[in-house]
Amino acid sequence: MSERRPRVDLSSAVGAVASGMATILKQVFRRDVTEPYPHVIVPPPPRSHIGRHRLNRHENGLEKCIGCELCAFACPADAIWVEGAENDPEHPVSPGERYAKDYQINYLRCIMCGLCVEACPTRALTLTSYYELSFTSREEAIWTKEQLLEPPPPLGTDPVDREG
Amino acid sequence: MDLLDWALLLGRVAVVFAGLLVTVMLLIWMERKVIADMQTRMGPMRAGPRGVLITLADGIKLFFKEGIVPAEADRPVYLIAPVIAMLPAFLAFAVIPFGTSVTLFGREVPFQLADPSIGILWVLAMASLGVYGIVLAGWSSGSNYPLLGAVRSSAQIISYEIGMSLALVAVLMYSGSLRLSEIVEAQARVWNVIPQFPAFVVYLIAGLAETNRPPFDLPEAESELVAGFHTEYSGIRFALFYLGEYVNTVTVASVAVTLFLGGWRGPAPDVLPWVWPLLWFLAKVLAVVYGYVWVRATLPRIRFDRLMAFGWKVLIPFGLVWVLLTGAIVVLPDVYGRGPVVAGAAVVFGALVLASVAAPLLRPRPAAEVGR
Amino acid sequence: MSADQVAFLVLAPISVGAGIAMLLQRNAVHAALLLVVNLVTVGIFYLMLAAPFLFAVQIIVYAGAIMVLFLFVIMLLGVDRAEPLEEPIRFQRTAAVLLGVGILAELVTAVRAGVGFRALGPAAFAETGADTAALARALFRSYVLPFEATSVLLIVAAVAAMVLARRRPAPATAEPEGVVDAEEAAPEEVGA
Amino acid sequence: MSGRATELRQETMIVNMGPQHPSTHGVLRLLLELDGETVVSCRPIVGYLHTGIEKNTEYRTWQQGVTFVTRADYLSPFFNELAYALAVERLLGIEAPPRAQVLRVLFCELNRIASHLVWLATSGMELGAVSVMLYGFREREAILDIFEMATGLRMNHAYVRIGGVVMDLPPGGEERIRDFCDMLPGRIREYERLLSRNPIWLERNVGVGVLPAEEAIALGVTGPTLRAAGVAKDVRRDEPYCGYETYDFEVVTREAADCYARYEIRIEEMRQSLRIVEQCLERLREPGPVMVEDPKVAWPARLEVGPDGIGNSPAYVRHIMEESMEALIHHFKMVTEGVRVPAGEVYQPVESPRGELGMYVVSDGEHRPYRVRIRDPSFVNLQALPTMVEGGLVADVIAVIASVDPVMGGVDR
Repeated sequence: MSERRPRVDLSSAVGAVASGMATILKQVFRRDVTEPYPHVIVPPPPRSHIGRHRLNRHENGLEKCIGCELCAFACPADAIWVEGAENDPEHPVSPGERYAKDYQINYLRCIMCGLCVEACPTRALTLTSYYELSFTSREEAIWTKEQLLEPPPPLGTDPVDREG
Repeated sequence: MDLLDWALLLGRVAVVFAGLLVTVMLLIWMERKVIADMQTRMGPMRAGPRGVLITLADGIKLFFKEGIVPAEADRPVYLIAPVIAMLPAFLAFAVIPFGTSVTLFGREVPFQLADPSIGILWVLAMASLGVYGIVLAGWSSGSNYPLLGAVRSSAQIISYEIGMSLALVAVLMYSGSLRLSEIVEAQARVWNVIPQFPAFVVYLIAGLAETNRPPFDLPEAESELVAGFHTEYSGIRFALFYLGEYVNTVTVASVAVTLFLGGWRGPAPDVLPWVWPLLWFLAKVLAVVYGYVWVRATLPRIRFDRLMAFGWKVLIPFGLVWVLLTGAIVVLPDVYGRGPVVAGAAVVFGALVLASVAAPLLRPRPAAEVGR
Repeated sequence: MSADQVAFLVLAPISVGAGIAMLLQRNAVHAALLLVVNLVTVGIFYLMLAAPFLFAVQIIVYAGAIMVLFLFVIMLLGVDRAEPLEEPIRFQRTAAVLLGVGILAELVTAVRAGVGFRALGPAAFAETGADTAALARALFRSYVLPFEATSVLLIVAAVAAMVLARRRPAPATAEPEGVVDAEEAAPEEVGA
Repeated sequence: MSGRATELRQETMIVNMGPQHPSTHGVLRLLLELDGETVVSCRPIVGYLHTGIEKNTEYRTWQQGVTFVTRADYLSPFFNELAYALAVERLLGIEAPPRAQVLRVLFCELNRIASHLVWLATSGMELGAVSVMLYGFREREAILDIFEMATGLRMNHAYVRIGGVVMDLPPGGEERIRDFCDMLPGRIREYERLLSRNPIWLERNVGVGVLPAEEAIALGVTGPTLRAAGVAKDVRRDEPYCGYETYDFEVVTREAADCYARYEIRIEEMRQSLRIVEQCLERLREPGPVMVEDPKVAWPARLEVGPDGIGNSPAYVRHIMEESMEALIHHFKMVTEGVRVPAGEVYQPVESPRGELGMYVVSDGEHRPYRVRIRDPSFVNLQALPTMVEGGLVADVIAVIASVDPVMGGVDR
């Protein structure tokens, strides 16, 4: 191992430390980058899909999901469970023949990659940036169809996550 | 000494103890705020207004945490080590004059717990005992990282104590007293920092090392030794180390203020004459600590072998030379009179300047330097 | 009973106890710690005898520096293990007993006779608080030659210790790991 | 007597640095044999972050593979995606449209800056310069914001797909990147003022962890660690991809082969990356598709942001559901089966921030990869760790790990 020792002479060392300290002091006058999270919530950019999914409805209240299971196929993490069924013509859940009888997303598996929404042929499934997801048990991490049909509340209002 | 004297003494001890605790609390908050400021962050914000109670919250949390004793630990030593680390830190503060005096119940109560003739030696003695806490904590944990931390720490503290003592010796020679109150008196006209600037610098650097503060925080060195000597500590015992460390910081800064920055002296209006010195003292201590935090924010951690080399090969020789010079400055005018000494000093100084200018010119240019 | 007496009555048993316990202690680190306790209590006795400078020196030098180095060595070399029981020097125990008795006798005689000791008492210093100055005057004026001789002796000893303990610089063909091999280190330089 | 003394001399201490340790970049475990503070031997032990990424890709379609490989070296996700996508494209015999190529280069170079900023931050932290850590992460945050704006995610974007990229830049994206390009050079100068001449930084880095060129080549080391030894090896220059041969940049080298040289190289590489980013922005003035047209290869998705979040655009939904039965069939086929890749094998390297990141992809002509092997530079560079640290001090181990900048996600895959 070749010995290469830095040559540090006093004046340049003192100069370097002084300029370093001046640089540090300059930062004092710079704007703080901290986001005081639960008090001030910086909205994520529009494309952001760092949060939970959402199942959508048509304007007439029918569900957009047709139970095709493409999202489950696309999911690389096997996080989605869809069980399709025939619509009852009298009380259709969705327009068309089929609907999702059961729809679950396991947020312990989900990796937020977004392939599911890219696969969805009806824009029934969309990804939101509602990132305040917290669970205390495995059961809670599996979201059911009813939960996913609820639009997410504004950020910072979930009582569980109040204090971040 | 009658009963009232005893009561006043006890009262002073209690007040100083509590005051020290509160100061430490504020100091930790201040350090976190200042360094956050320098890193464009906010720092603690939740506990109390702008997070001022964060230390209290941390303290309460640590108090209720489980204290774990490792199976490999040397139990009695392990348990007593934090106390040993903390006690000398508090004791050292006893001789610091942090104000003038106030008259209570017809007696004059000085703002200083004790003013022994050995003064500053007491501080050194306590500082040298403080290392036991660290060494024993590291050894008794029965684990490798703490042991390395303890070894580093004992070597570091012993080495830098010498540099620190040399800086102090220079001041003592200059002031002609060990008694801290007299040293403060002697700075009525000029603060020692001006005639004794080199000693001040040596003291500040050695002080950083003595208190294990960055860039000399090698006994802890979280990126190398995890947390060094207190890796295995938790709960209230960890809090004691933390407390001791910060009390040490206060003490080191207080000594710097007392010896170099004129102590509690400062311009004061006539209202409440005993309050102003206190405030001045506090302000100066905080200024020194601000400097320490600033250094912490700037400098990387030095490597251990370089730290020792710096202590032994730079700080101590420099301190020795400075002690010699101070001795000459103090004694020579008495012996030979003022004039010849000043003239001689001027000649030596001129020769030194000439030599330092000439030396680089005479030396052959070194080949490709590293780290341009 | 004055405060000093109370303090003495409390501290003296601790001091003696720590000393005895140190001798009986098998764990080297515990023994060193007990010695520290002993040194500190002795230091406090100095303080009570109005010799604060001696106190400071006792704490700084003995408790602060020397004992830390002791601990340092114990920790670094891991000497806190059982030592071999055979005695390297023959008749060690007999010699130790004889020497011990001799020193005890000497001490007793000396104290009884009070040879060369002049009892100044605390009062002589307490008035002026000038014990430091008196000590300095004694060391640097009256006895400056012995003082300097001692310091030269200490420096020689320190340098000699360093030379003896120094590792021989690794030979040019050092193995890649950079470890000094056991065989390469000559036995005599390992320090006795 | 001498017997006991030599016994003392030989006594070494075994220290496990990691897997739980503040400065091992995650879960690297180093078995250090110490003589005092001198490292006698060092054995890196890996595998604590094994995630089965390579194996998993064998059970997913080719397109799904992107979401796995992006997680290998999580500090340079775009590079993983790019290497994988390029490899599959080579097997398919296609090439992404020009605009997609430019976007790939743009994001890779931004990613390189982000990764080097993390390196700067962590090595600053590990050597005790805490402020540098926060400054590094602060500037990286700006890059992550750009990523989030463009891809919707801050890490593991799954943005580079086989045949192109999934989305074009959003409106206003270019200005945002341009702002960043204006901001960063000043910040880099600040880092240099803090570190480059700082005596302690020099002491910690100069002459530490020397790895001469022959040893580096013998151990397969690539990236800044190799270039620090004076070897101007850079995949972007040697085997250009995505049109790197048309960009103007320099391959930075240093001769000293120590930690300080690596520091200088990474700082300079950030500047070079900025140069490339600026050239990309120029080229982005020209509009164009970002995904190949061929419906048998292209991933069928046209994303659009609505009040309900992000999903397929209503126009696309109308197209496949109401207008074109063929499009719907392609959509279903692509999602369920994916693309069928002709049998063959290919090795595709890219220059990741840590060195040569290669994807060795084997296809047996099916809808899934037969094997995807990631040649991760962190893993290979770690081999050189013992050579660099043995004989040094414990503190040097930290400096060396920081200067090699391994990412355990990439090492263990």
